[in-house]
Amino acid sequence: MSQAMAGAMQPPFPAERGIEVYNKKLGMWIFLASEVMFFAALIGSYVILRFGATGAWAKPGIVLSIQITAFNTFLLICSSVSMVKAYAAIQDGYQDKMKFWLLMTILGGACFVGIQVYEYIHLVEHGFLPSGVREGSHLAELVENGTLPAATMGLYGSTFFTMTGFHGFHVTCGVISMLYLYLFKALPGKYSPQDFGGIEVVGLYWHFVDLVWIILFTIVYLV
Amino acid sequence: MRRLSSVAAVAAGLLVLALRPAPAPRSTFAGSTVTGKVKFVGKAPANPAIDMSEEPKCKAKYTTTPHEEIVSVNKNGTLGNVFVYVKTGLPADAKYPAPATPVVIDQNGCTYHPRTFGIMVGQNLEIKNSDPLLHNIKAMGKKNRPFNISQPNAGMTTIRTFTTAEVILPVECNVHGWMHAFVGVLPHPFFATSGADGSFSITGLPAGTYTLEAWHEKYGVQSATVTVTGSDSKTADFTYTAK
Amino acid sequence: MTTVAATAQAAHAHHDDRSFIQKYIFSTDHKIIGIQFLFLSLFFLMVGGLLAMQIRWQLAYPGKPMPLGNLLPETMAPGGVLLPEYYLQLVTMHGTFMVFFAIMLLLVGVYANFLIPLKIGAHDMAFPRINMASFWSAFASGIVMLMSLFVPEGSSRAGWTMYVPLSARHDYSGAEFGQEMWSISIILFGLSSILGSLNYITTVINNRAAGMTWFRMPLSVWALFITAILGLLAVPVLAGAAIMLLFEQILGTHFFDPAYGGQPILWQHLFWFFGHPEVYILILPAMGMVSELIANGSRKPIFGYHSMVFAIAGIAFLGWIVWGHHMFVSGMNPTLGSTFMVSTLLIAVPSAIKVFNWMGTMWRGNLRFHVPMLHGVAFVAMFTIGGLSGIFMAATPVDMFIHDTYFIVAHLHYVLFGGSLFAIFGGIVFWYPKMFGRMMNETWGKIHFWLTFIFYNGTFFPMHIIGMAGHMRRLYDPTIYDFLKPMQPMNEFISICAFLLYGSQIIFFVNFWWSMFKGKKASQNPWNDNGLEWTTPSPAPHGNWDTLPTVYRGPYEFSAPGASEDYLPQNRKLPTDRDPVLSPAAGH
Amino acid sequence: MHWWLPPQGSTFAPDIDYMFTAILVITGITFVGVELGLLWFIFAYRERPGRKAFYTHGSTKAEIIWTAIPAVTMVIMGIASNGLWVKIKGRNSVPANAYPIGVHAKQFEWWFTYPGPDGKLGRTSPALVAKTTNPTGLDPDDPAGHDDLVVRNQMHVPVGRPVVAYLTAEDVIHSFYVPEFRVRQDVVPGMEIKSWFEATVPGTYELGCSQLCGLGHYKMRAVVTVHTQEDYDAWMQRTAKEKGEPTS
Repeated sequence: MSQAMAGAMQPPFPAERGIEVYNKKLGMWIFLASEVMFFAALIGSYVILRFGATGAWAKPGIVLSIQITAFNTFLLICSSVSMVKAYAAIQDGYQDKMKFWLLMTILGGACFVGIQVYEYIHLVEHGFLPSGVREGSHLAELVENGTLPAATMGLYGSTFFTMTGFHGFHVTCGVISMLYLYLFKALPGKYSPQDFGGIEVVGLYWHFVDLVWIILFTIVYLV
Repeated sequence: MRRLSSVAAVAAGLLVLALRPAPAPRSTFAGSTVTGKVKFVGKAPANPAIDMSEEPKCKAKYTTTPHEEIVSVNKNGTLGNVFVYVKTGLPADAKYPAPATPVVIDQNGCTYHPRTFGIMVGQNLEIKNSDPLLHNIKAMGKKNRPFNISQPNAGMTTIRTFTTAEVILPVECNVHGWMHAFVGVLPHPFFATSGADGSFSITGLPAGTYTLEAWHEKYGVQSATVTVTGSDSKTADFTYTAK
Repeated sequence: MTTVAATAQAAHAHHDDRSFIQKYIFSTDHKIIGIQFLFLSLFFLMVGGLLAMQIRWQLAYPGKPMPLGNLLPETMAPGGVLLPEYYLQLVTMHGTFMVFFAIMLLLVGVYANFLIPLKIGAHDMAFPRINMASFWSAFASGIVMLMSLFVPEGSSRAGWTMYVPLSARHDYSGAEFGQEMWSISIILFGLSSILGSLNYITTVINNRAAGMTWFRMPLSVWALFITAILGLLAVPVLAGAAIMLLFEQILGTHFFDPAYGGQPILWQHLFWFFGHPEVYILILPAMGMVSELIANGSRKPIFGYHSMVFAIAGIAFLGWIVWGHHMFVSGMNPTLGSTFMVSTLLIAVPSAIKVFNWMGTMWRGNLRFHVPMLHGVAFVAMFTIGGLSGIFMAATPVDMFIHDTYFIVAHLHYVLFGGSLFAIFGGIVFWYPKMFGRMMNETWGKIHFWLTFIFYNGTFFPMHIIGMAGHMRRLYDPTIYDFLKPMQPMNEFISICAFLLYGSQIIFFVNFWWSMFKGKKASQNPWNDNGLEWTTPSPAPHGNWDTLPTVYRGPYEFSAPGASEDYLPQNRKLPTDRDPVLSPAAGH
Repeated sequence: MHWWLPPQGSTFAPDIDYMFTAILVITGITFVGVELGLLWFIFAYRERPGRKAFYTHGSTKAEIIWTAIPAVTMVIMGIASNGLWVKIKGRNSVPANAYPIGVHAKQFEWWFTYPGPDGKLGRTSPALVAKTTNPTGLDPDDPAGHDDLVVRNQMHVPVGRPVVAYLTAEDVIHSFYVPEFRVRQDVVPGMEIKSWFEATVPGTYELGCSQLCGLGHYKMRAVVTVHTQEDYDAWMQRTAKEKGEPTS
């Protein structure tokens, strides 16, 4: 899309009156309300399926590696903190500090996605699939000897990959938007203590994604 | 996943075939004939009776209670509806054109005619409905794309073809749970089904050693090996025993 | 479209240096996006109707070759005889097109886009580019859905409610690509709907003109605002469910597969948790629009404006706790059935308030029967039938008998066609001058209205009767059942009315296109209405106003004592009016 | 042509019809009132030269009236319906002496299992389902099932005795619907749902699937025959003999 066109797409008129929250931030809050419903549908289904299932659920720590994901959770929480740092920095007018913390956030998010991809590859190798356990795999042996419950492994795979996969997708979207902000807004110095809407709005999104992960980590990995 | 693994299996199969030594050019002569009988030993089990009382238009086509012909033992002690085909031994690079005449499967009196049959890859399968009521035709191919179509009126015909060799591809009607047919889809014309006298005959075989396989829906598979010169006639019999 | 918009641009001298593509294709102007949605949704309305005609042919003359049926491919109708699998595709796609791509886009896509900024006095939506993205994802979604009819095995055939396991397993349904495309299309549609909703909500909250307080907002804006909230919160649930369905289809997950502990009823809960708010998404904007049409036609303020607002909010709130009434006989815990019955019956209360308030608005009015008013009154009359027939189904024991029969088909068409679609037709005629700068032909509009009204009732009222006789839905050939054979003359009557009903829409179609080029030039305020959209030229220019209007009163001050005319625009300053005190500008 | 509800064939048909009629009267009065009101307004307040609309923003009193009346009516209707609902579908509504019949739905057939002389249905399991030979998946290890009769598309019930249908589905969701009995219950795979009724008039009726279940949905029809107890026993004897099952 050409520069001229992008310019033409900006609302060409001064904004109007309303409540004390500017449009983009209000829009993000509203969008997050929608996201809450989306994750509520996925997590709600998980809860219904897990507790409505006849038969036990796989004990935590057998299929999934808690250590590595705990580290990943720590990483994501850190990136939330660094986002706050970036926000505070630009609020006080420190451009360089803002750029640094924003970059840290991007790195944290990217590492999270990377580790998740690594985790997925590892799981698939061990025979854990969205459709359950692959025949003849390591996990199939565990099902065979009773370490893992045969009846619910299909649901376990379905819910695990759907929930964590969509969360990973959200993190990826967040990383891409932050990268956009970093390259096209932060580096050219377009933010100032008067105008840092992008940081604040994407920050909101980032904290939301982080919050969702804490819930997911608890109910999928720990319980 | 399942689709993927079947693709992998087919690919592996093709690779194996490709690595074989190239056979001698095939003669264009009539070729050898393999005939045989499928014998049946033991007491024939009773076939389940079909309760067609809720399908009066089909029931009217029968004078006695119809049975599902799972095991059709002939009077001469042979077994019908056994699908016999050349499993291995044909040259890997040989191409056999599909005949222009279609194979017809007729739905008449709420049963499939024929019940077990072979068809070539690419050959037309003409599905005919002779009953004035709904039949659906569900072909549950694993290597072929499955289809599930329906024919609500008498006289309807539908043409379908299969793209990949598959023995056996089951066909069923879900409106009438007793209706089953079994299709052997092959890339070559060397197959036959044992008939009312239990015999079969495979013609036009080029010289070579072949593994024949016989398939029956209840009693499973048996194999036999024959070597032909390309112009002779050989016999290969199979014997199934009641279980 | 291009010529129309060209006329639109010629009509005023607003400075505009956007290129053609920016102006009319990848436009960020809410009015152009609204008109794009209009064309898209009218197209789907036409297609959906065409599918319905084929359904009606089969039901009236089961197994007989359909006229022009030979044009259809062998896999759909060999020799013109519709096949059961094609019939089920028709049923599924008719529902899907009409609910998602016709009515929902017409109400939420067209009217929310076109009206919200014009009615609240804003230059444009809060996020014009997101608005554009919303249209194009709806467009993509519609194309995917339409294309699914032409892939091998045809489109989805599990009914628009897509009950699992039928929809999840292609060995059960007989369609693979079509089912997957349905899921993909609905996910895209969900994205479009969420983007649209967040835009409408932000715009209404933040971009109102000075003096446009909450309770000076027109009821159509109220309805669209509350609808947007419903859409924002309900559609992501559908998107989540559609994602699960898609994974079930392509990845082999087991959410709904009982063999692995999955629950088929879970889909129904998710679908109807979305689906019932969706029902109100499909009617609330129509109610809002009808309020405008009736107040205008009656030349009287809306009777009980505040209770109208609270009724909309009440319906929207109750809409969240009634989804189970679609599932009384689904095998759900019967105790839940009792709860859902009570909440469902309570919806009758706000609905009744609305009907009586519309009647109150007409009471002692000065009724002007222009085409929009005719449609408005027809809405009230027909919605009453649709609402009342809903009570039968709310009562659980009665629902047990008439569930999944033609009674429910009659009910939902009385609400969606008799309700929403009449409002939509009225709305199109009413706001047509603001969209295209010309009036639609009045005489042909009236002829279209009366023919539609008569054949519509001829089509859908008898469905109550065959429903009472136990005629099930989605039957390819009802004559299989002895108890339905006597109903066949009625089925034939319904079908003939349906064909005439569809034929009558040609009048609207011709009128719509003819008026666009040859219609009477519209003045700025052809209906003598009070809303802010009538204070800008017809068609409204890019940016709507150079200087935004200031609002001094509510939108329904018709026949006010002291006013020179029988209407009093919201922005007209009378000597007694004081300027609104503005807080410091907040939004940016 | 048939202009009213189907004939009543079960004990709760009269109750449901009464409920239906009551709602029809209430909604009918509302309907006639609203539509006549509209017509009257359309005529009486049509635009005429010199006429001016009456300027009013509403009347709280009137609005309270037309809020309260529907609210009260709806609450009463809810209470009345709920009693009947609990009687038909409530958790513990199945009478203790109900005669069990297994109803197994599959694309696109109904299979009915009759308990035989012991009055007990055998255990079934989806894993044991075999087309033609064991369509309902009866467990051969359960002695209660040895005398069970499995019949396709024919439901036979005795008159004047509560019958409880144990509904199971093999593949997709179906729905058990006999219009004359006013009974409908979805049949969901993975669940066993109990639904009871008591037929009151001997005769033959039709059972249809009323939940879209695939290509042959419309053809998924069974015949319900309501017998007197003697006829029923005779039918049972006859069928058992045909099927080669032990009889009492």
